[in-house]
Amino acid sequence: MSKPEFTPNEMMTIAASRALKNDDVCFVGIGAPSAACNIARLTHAPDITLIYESGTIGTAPDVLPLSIGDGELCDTALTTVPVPEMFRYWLQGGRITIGFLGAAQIDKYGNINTTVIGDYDCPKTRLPGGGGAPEIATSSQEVYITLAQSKRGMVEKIDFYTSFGHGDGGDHRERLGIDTKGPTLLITDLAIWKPDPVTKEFTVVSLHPGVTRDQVQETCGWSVEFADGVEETPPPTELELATLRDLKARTEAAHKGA
Amino acid sequence: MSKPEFTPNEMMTIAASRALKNDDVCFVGIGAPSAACNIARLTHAPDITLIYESGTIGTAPDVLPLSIGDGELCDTALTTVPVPEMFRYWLQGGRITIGFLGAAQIDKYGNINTTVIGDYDCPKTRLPGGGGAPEIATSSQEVYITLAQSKRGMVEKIDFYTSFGHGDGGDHRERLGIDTKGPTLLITDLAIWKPDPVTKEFTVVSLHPGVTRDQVQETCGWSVEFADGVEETPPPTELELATLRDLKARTEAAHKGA
Amino acid sequence: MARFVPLSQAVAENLGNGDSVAFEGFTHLIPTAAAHESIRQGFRDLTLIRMTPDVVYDQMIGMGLARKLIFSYAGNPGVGLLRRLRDAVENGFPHKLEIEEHSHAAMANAYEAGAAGLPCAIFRGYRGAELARVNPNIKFIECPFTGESLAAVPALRPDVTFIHAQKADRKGNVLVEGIVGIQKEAALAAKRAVVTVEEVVDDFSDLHPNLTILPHWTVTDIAVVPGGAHPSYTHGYYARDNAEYLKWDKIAADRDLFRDWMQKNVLDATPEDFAGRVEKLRDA
Amino acid sequence: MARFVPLSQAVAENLGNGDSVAFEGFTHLIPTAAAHESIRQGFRDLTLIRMTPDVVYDQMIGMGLARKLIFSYAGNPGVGLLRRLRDAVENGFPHKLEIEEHSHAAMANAYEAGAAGLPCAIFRGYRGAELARVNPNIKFIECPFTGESLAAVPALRPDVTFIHAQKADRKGNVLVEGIVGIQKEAALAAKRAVVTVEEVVDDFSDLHPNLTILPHWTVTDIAVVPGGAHPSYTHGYYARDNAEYLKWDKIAADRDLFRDWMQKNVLDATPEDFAGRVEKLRDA
Repeated sequence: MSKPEFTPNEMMTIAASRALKNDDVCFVGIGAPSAACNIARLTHAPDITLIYESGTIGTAPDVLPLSIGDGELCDTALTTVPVPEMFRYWLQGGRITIGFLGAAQIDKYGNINTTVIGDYDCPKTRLPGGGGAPEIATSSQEVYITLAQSKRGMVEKIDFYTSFGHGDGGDHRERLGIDTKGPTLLITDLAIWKPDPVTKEFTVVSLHPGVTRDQVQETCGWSVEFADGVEETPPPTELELATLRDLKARTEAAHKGA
Repeated sequence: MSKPEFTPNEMMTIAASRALKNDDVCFVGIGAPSAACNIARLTHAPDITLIYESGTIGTAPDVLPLSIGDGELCDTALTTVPVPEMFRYWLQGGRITIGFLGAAQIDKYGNINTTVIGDYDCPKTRLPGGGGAPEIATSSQEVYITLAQSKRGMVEKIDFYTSFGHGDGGDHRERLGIDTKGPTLLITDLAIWKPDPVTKEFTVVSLHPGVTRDQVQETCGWSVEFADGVEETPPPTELELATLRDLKARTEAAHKGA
Repeated sequence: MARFVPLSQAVAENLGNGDSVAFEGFTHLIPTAAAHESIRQGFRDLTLIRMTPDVVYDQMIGMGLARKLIFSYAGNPGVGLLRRLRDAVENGFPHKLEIEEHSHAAMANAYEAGAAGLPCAIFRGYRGAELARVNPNIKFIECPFTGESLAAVPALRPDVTFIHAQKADRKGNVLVEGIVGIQKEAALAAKRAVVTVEEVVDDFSDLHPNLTILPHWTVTDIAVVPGGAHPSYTHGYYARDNAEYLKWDKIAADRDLFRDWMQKNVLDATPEDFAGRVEKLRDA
Repeated sequence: MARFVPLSQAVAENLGNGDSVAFEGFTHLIPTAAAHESIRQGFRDLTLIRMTPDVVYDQMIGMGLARKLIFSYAGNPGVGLLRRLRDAVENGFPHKLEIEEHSHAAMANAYEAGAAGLPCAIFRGYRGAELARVNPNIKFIECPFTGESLAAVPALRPDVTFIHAQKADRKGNVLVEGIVGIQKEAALAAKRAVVTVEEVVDDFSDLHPNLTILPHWTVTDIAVVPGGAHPSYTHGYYARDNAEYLKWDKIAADRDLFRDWMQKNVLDATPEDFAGRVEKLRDA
């Protein structure tokens, strides 16, 4: 078999999908997380439970939703609950194994900003805000983050702490009384990162095929740490790639409308 | 038309039913309140909304339920909600116009005991307890009470304040920050009572047909006040009586089972 | 992830002496078969939690399983008192029973808080009510915005919750409908949730999207026990046996009569006996 | 008790300048027709409340109706930013906009508390989150049993809530199904609740007992507006017009383009126009 060609973005989505297990209960953010979660469901994790904050539990959409509340999510869900129940019984209740978030800005400790660029009261750019993320970040048993690398997105200091990751690192979460693990995985278009067990700084543990350490550093606003034995991410399989591309094509056709 | 014969208990239920209006939203206690509410629905108040604490909203049972959660209540309800929602959105939310309670013991200020006879820690008789009543008594816009008169039931001092009425009388409710009216009507098998506007002591405003003041006093444990112009309760109409007896007969047959 | 097991195994592997346990069901869907199985297995020192203790807790208390009772209405609904419970509270028979008493609103909020992962619930309750004097687990806090005094109770987090439901699908998802009561909250609030069901179906694919469903990953074990709620009822399957509730009042009034009844109908019986008990109550 | 009235009357008689108002709908069932009618009637100084302000609040803010916004996610879901809202926050155009920003969990709990008649909600939230620094309506209280610090927010009690629903029966009871979002809570929390519906039916007698229904005595007014949620959708009636959401990103990016679009599609339009907009989105 010839090796399939793939884009960095495809590699990112597929690497993220592989991190999800068949018995995970996943609170799915929109965008890259949604694609990754559904690829997992369509490949190695058919029984994964996907939950969107609109209240849809155990959903299995045929196309990716544009919003977190598209009709497809309800049509294919095991059940759909009111939004207060979603945040109380399911998220705050501790039943989510993986909260899967995107980010506009992130720092090396997995703290996320999706609120403002610049000052809160007089912002340069007003972003959408936190939505479900502040509590997804602290009530999910673990948090996975995915974003495409850039110096604007991966910064030494974020402008606003929308969602708490590991704070200043170390035992900062424990000191705030937060009893969940927080960000345990960061998947970018170039690499897979995991927090250092002690400092909690995100550290590159695997480079995607063909990616160099310099490329990772050049697209990251902080000085990157690499693990001792950095691995190479296995390239997408033909099945993974075909599944992703089919999903994207179906999705694009559906969102363009009649 | 000849005057129909009726029992004091029938007069009590029918007098209570007359106090309910077509647009009332009534939280129905089991027993005498349930009969009165359903007679109202079957006679002059066909659109009254009856709510039982099992979560059934807008129910219209053909036979009286034995419990507050008989299947008939759900089968005939507009909708059935979970019990936490019942107590939060519907009762605590202030949407109940009339909370309709029975009582084991009551004092002249409409305070109710359904918890213990004797000392709480070492009771002579352990009664069922409050159930929904403590919050029905304070969250309903008004409270109606119905019970058959007896010196054991209508006492100078109740053994336990299960549900707060007018406390020691006067503005005691306001002083506790309770913003609802509390007990505004007491219907017994002998008379109709209303609280004095100032002292809040229940005062006889109407005697059922043929009942004397002495009879009321002999079956009541406190010194009874009578209003200036005590009226006579109109006797049950043939329709009211037939409706009540039909309902009771259907109910008895249903509860005896196959 | 839910396993399908016989009721005897579900009870043996989920309940233990000294556990706090809720057998919930608000008149509808009372898990009688699970309670009877617990009596047969002879547990001790249980903390029994339930809004409406009802006949099954009268039986468990009368048989000496309970150390403590957390409740809000200890009556035989529409019939009268629970006479075994009274005998325990008034006379310490068969032994002393500790009680923690609440209102329905408090218990409902406490289960809800348990399901929601909170340590406590706040509500507008117990105003002028004397339970606040005798129950140290009723406190008051101040609203930080208005200064209003609000009642607070600790969340309920049973070690085990038993409920009865209409059906499970083959994956172990559980459907509850009709008077849904407090069962979803009681199951989600518990460390372990055991469900008896009337039947197992292939899937739920034709159901309304907003029905009350417990996903299979919230359920520990499922046992199929047709009729398992009797003398309570299962909406869509069989009616409430009101005559049995009326009869219970006489049985429970006498210690010997009670003991004989329990021997015959519980200790010498099996979960399979429930199907026969509801035969005449199924929809004609 | 619900009245059936034209939408223009329902808006005119329930909304007023300076009111706090929620047009709720969590992606599904957004009451677009009611929002457009409010724009046509030219209200001012509104406090707009909504978890996901979305396109309709972008329009209302852009047209200058809003003095303040209470919200938790100000994006065009799946598309990007809300450009009229940005223009107001970043540049004060068309005028300054006060904002009170929360998380979804906080807003959901605050509506729930409003429906439940409580002055505030408590939840396990905002831990380490900087919104607690910039929003004075986020406070922390101590659990009186465990000492844990819990977030508290004031209950939301809008003067008026507008929602869109599938149908009403002739008495004015309202049915909501599918993604039910926060609508029931938003309606029950409000002083006045106005519902637009796709249709009126004789009765609900064949429905499942546990569906989400607002009894007629909780609803102030009902207006029948087929298609009234477009470009959002109504489960069972027509699909979400995702293409319109994608298009909005371009329209809202330019002040003049926005103004022209609003003139043509809102100011010069009527509630009756919505039916035609969803024609192609109805289930084939």
